[in-house]
Amino acid sequence: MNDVTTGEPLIVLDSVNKWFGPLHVLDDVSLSVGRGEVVVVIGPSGSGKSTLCRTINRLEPINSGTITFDGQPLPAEGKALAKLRSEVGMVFQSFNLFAHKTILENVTLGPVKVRKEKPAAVRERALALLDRVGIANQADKFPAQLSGGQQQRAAIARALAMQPKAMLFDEPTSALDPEMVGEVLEVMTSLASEGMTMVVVTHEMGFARHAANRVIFMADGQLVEDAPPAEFFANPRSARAKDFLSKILTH
Amino acid sequence: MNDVTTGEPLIVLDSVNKWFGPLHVLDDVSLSVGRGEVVVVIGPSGSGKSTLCRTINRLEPINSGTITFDGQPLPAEGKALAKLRSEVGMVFQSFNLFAHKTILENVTLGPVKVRKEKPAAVRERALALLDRVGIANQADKFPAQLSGGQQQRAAIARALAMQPKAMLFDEPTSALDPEMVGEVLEVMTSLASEGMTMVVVTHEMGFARHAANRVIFMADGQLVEDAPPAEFFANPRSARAKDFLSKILTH
Amino acid sequence: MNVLIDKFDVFAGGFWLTLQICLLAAIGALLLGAVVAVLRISPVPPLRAVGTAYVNIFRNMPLTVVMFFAAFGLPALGSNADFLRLPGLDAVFNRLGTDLPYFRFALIALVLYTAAFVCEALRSGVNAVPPGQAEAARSLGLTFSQNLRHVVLPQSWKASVVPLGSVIIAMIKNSALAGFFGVVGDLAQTADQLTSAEGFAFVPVAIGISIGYLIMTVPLGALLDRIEKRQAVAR
Amino acid sequence: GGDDGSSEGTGAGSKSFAAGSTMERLNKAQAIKIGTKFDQPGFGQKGLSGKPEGFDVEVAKIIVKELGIPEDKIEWVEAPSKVREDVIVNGTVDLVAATYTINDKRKERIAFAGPYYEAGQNIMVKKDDTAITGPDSFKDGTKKVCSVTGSTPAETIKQYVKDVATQLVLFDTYDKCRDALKGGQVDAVTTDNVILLGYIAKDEASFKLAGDNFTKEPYGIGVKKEDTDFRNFINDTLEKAFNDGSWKKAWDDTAGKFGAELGAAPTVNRY
Amino acid sequence: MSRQTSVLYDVPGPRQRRITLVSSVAATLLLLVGAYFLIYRPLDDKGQFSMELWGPLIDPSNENFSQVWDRLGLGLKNTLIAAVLAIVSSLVVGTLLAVLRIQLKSLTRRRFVGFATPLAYLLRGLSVLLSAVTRVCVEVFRGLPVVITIFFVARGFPEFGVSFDTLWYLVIGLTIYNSVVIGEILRSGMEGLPGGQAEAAAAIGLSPLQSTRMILLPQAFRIMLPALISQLVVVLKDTSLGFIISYEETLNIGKQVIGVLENPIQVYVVIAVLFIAVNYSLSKLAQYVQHRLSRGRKTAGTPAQNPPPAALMSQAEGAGGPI
Ligand SMILES: Nc1ncnc2c1ncn2[C@@H]1O[C@H](COP(=O)(O)OP(=O)(O)OP(=O)(O)O)[C@@H](O)[C@H]1O
Ligand SMILES: Nc1ncnc2c1ncn2[C@@H]1O[C@H](COP(=O)(O)OP(=O)(O)OP(=O)(O)O)[C@@H](O)[C@H]1O
Ligand SMILES: N[C@@H](CCC(=O)O)C(=O)O
Ligand SMILES: [Mg+2]
Ligand SMILES: [Mg+2]
Repeated sequence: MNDVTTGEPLIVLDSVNKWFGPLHVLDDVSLSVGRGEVVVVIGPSGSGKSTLCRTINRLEPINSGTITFDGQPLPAEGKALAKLRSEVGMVFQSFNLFAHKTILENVTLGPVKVRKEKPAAVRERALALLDRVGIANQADKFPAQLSGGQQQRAAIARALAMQPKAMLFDEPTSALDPEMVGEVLEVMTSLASEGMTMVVVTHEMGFARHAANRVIFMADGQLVEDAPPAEFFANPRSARAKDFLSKILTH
Repeated sequence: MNDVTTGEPLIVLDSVNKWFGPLHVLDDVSLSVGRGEVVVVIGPSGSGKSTLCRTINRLEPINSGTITFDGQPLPAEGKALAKLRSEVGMVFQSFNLFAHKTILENVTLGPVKVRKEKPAAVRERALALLDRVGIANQADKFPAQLSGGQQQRAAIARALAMQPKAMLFDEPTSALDPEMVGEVLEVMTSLASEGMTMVVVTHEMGFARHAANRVIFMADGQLVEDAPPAEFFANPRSARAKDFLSKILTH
Repeated sequence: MNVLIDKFDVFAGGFWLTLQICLLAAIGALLLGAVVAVLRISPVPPLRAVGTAYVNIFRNMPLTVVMFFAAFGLPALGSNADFLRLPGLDAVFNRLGTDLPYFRFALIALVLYTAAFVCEALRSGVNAVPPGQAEAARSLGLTFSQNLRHVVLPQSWKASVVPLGSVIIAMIKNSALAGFFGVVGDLAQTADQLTSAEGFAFVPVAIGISIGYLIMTVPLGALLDRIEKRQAVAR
Repeated sequence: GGDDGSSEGTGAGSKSFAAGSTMERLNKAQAIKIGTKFDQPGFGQKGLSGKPEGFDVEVAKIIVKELGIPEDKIEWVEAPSKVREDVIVNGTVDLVAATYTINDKRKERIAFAGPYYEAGQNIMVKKDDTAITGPDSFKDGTKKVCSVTGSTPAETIKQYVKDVATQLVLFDTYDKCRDALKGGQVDAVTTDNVILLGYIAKDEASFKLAGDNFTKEPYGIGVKKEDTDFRNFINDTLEKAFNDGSWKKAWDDTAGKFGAELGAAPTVNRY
Repeated sequence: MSRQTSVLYDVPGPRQRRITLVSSVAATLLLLVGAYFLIYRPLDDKGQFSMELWGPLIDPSNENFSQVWDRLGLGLKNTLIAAVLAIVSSLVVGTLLAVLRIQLKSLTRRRFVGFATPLAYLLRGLSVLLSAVTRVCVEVFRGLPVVITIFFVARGFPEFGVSFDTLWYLVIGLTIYNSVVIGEILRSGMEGLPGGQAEAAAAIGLSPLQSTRMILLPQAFRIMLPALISQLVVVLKDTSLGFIISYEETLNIGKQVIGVLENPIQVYVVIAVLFIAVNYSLSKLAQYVQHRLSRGRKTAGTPAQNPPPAALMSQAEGAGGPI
């Protein structure tokens, strides 16, 4: 568990509401994530975890409430929004590597095209990042040629290449064969210990226990519990959290 | 763990070989499964687990070797093959419920059309089975309206409706959300304890530990280990099994 | 713009004739296409070969060539396509006020050509049924024909509707060629007649004819879009 | 054909024409586009050589030679009956020589030089047909007749048939009509006698004419309506050809072989 | 094929193989007898197999052979020229159209915050209008028969004082129709890509246009390559409509040859064979490309294996499409 730097929080959600048609997916959610904090979001399927995660870089617009990132309200569109997104790294369940580009191109695309950095310098950094996530030797392959675990690590490197202020993870390991879950969690744990601000939706309770500062439990669009992991796992307050934990931890 | 009835084994594979083109997917596999025995098959992706499972009701024909079921070699075709299959229940990773039929119709189709049983009697039994797997109240819905866990339980009921002598499960829980894994494993565990002969491909080590009589570890089409679960998990003999277990059990 | 009003009956007549051609050709193509599809998935290799050859021949040949064969090849062989003068059909041909064979020739060409695409649409429906469905049926012990009847066909039919619809839309558009092969009075020939022979202004005629075709194709296309969207959601 | 094509008298500036005239423009450009039929034996048919052959083609060549343009610089454009006015008006071609009957309706859009030949509408039937003897045979409403969209015979025959919808079949070219007659889809083809004679000559075993000509179809050269200079030039050229024998030679080499009469040279109609 | 069969049928056992063999022999006999009585005999009775009719087409020593094939060669050349021009221009216009429609879709959702209010309204109105106009154009040109489009182009352009060679009328007519179809193929290709691709692009800060250009379009091209090749088949077939405006493509020249040699059946057979040979090879190429894509070397496995339904449909429409 890493130390949380104090000061004003990096991400603040205030009374956020979101509907998909008649479905109330985020129901008055308020949450603040400090700099360097690692927050794990858990909850049953359909409870709104992904949606919560995606509102933070405005991949999903919200219906009411406010979200501020680094002191600024989220811009609605255009250049400002693109800039915000470039400061928030996102890792998806299904990796979403650009299928027609090599791993290295995937990692360098953002810095070169969005930040207009020099290709040569970016290349250096990208290779260093790929090395860090353990797939430097795969740099010139295409995503389809890699295993799931390797792809997900490449996706993390792609996000890191933008030198983001925070990282969002939406079930990063649940599309992986079980043998590959470990390697991805390892990279995430090391990121956490280096002080990256992270919001992680996951079912990996081991990761939540060891790497998170806080665990958030969601159900039916509501933020039901928010507690340090030790407390949460030892003694969930709500019946729903108890029920969910019993289902997920028994087998 | 249930008692294994003695006597001649129900399923016997003898030096089975299978190629997909140049790929040797089953490499001289011999295996016998006694009546009432529960055998769990594990192994890395692509090792041939599904193929093994599917050869037993001849969804995949084999290139050499013999397979006998209940003392008879597997018939090659026609009515005899259909009859054999009706005696071996199969549960797929992706449920494969008939999308255009209700849950109840899914369960009654086999007995009525294959066994020519009376619809009314079959309906009774089907409802009882659905009750047993805990989804009696979903009988008139279509598969798409059910959660994954419910669909898989319906698929188990469909297979049981044929009153099979053995059941094959090919990763029955790996397409499920984590909260739903438990409910399916529960049904399988109760089946096992009632003395059903089962071959189960799964990554759920908990199930293997508690419900299996034997664990079989496959790699590259070969049957590498075959041991009681306690022994296998405590002390895997081969390096590959050790490696696989270390990856899958750490996180 | 006066043409549109003065010659409204001509446009309407053209529309009506085109519609009749399309209806008859659609029925014929669906029937023949189904037969070819059965051949194509039959387990007997020579029948499958015939089905495959049929599809490859007619799919890769311009409809124009098929039309030439029908309208100028058949007569060269001494046929007036009189075999199409079936009791019910004959009434339709005569009601159109013409017993010239070109209507029948155009029909034959459209049916032969479209059937190849109908076959492929039906087959794509069968292919769209997830293999797991047929496997599940077989592992319950259903025989081939039970599998087909209770599991595969009911689902493939749904998957075929949209591609079949596209084929029919294409056929409606293809029917325009009939007007250049002796069928007098359909929309396409009306366009030619009014502009070339009777010298009416081009733009209003073009608008009138376009509306005639769009009335048939656009709503059908919109309907298909809706069905497709609904199916995509249901999945 | 005209084997004396590119001999003396051709080449840019080999002849002098009034400045600004069509003749001068064409001569300068050393290129000309001519609309003709590609499917009418004896008048304009594109054969295996890829070059059209026939009386219209030869007459056009005489005019082109007079313009000082070599024969191989001619671009032949297919001009089916219905598009002839259009291609002239639009400037797709410089002139049309395509069994083109001079009449007043057409003169509203274009102008005609000539005539250079006078044909007459007739009817072609199967060799063994005795029922059709002339246009009046269509009056009882049973016989079907084929012609071409945008031609004068198609209009004329409408006065003789009982029901246009069931009796008259229109194609874009006459060869389709001929095929339809041969196949028995229609009972007759009607158009100018000389066109029909061309088909009959190629297949005497199958076809014959039924009766006599029942109209007069004077053939002209179509040019732009306002281009009086060019029209006069063509009229001069035609008259010269009538006199120097090249007109007769053109006929004898082509349609003359099919048994039609050339007759005396017509008088060109200057208006 | 083998995969498809395996879905419906079990791998046959010995008895099934015997049954198949017997019925194959029976079917073959039946087919041969049928072909003899229904096809060969009637044709032979009409003398359709005589060398007089076939010679100019298949006998190199025939006096007309070389001339006939010179002509047909020219026709083929013209067919190919028209097809290539039409496909290239359709690709260009179609790509622009697809990008335009995708961009307009995201533009119409923008509220133009940060612009002066009247300007913001103007921009929104403009993008809505533009997207409606493109939509209508697409529906109209997709809903009209190509024959009619070609006919209208050849008649309409000169009416307004614009006149070209017939080749260009044909090319323009074909382009109008096919660019719309190709545009829709590419658009549905882009929309059918896993949503994650566009989201990942947005998440690293690419603008919608950058995302379309660098991420979506290249992948849509690759995934839709088979559909695009099928569209090439459609275009090739459609060039035969050139005959209605007197363009000298293969079929039209065939007609001229028939005018001299009077052997329609034979000439049409030869032309049909030519078209089938070329188009069949193209279809095979499309299948091969499809196969390679679905084995997923350089492309996202998922979309290539399961082309989006919309893509399949436009493929069906394309191939079944106007002639
Ligand atoms: N684009 C959308 N349109 C309509 N409904 C949606 C959309 N995305 C999500 N939903 C619905 O919103 C609810 C919350 O979805 P969300 O994906 O956030 O859940 P989740 O907690 O991430 O679930 P899971 O664990 O299955 O990923 C679900 O009921 C889902 O069906
Ligand atoms: N129909 C097929 N045609 C060709 N190759 C196949 C086919 N089915 C399976 N294979 C190949 O055979 C090998 C074994 O496949 P199988 O599905 O039995 O593995 P598995 O152990 O079940 O893997 P997983 O855990 O991923 O399900 C794999 O390499 C696979 O790619
Ligand atoms: N001479 C008639 C008929 C010949 C033709 O159609 O070319 C005409 O000019 O209309
Ligand atoms: Mg989610
Ligand atoms: Mg498997």
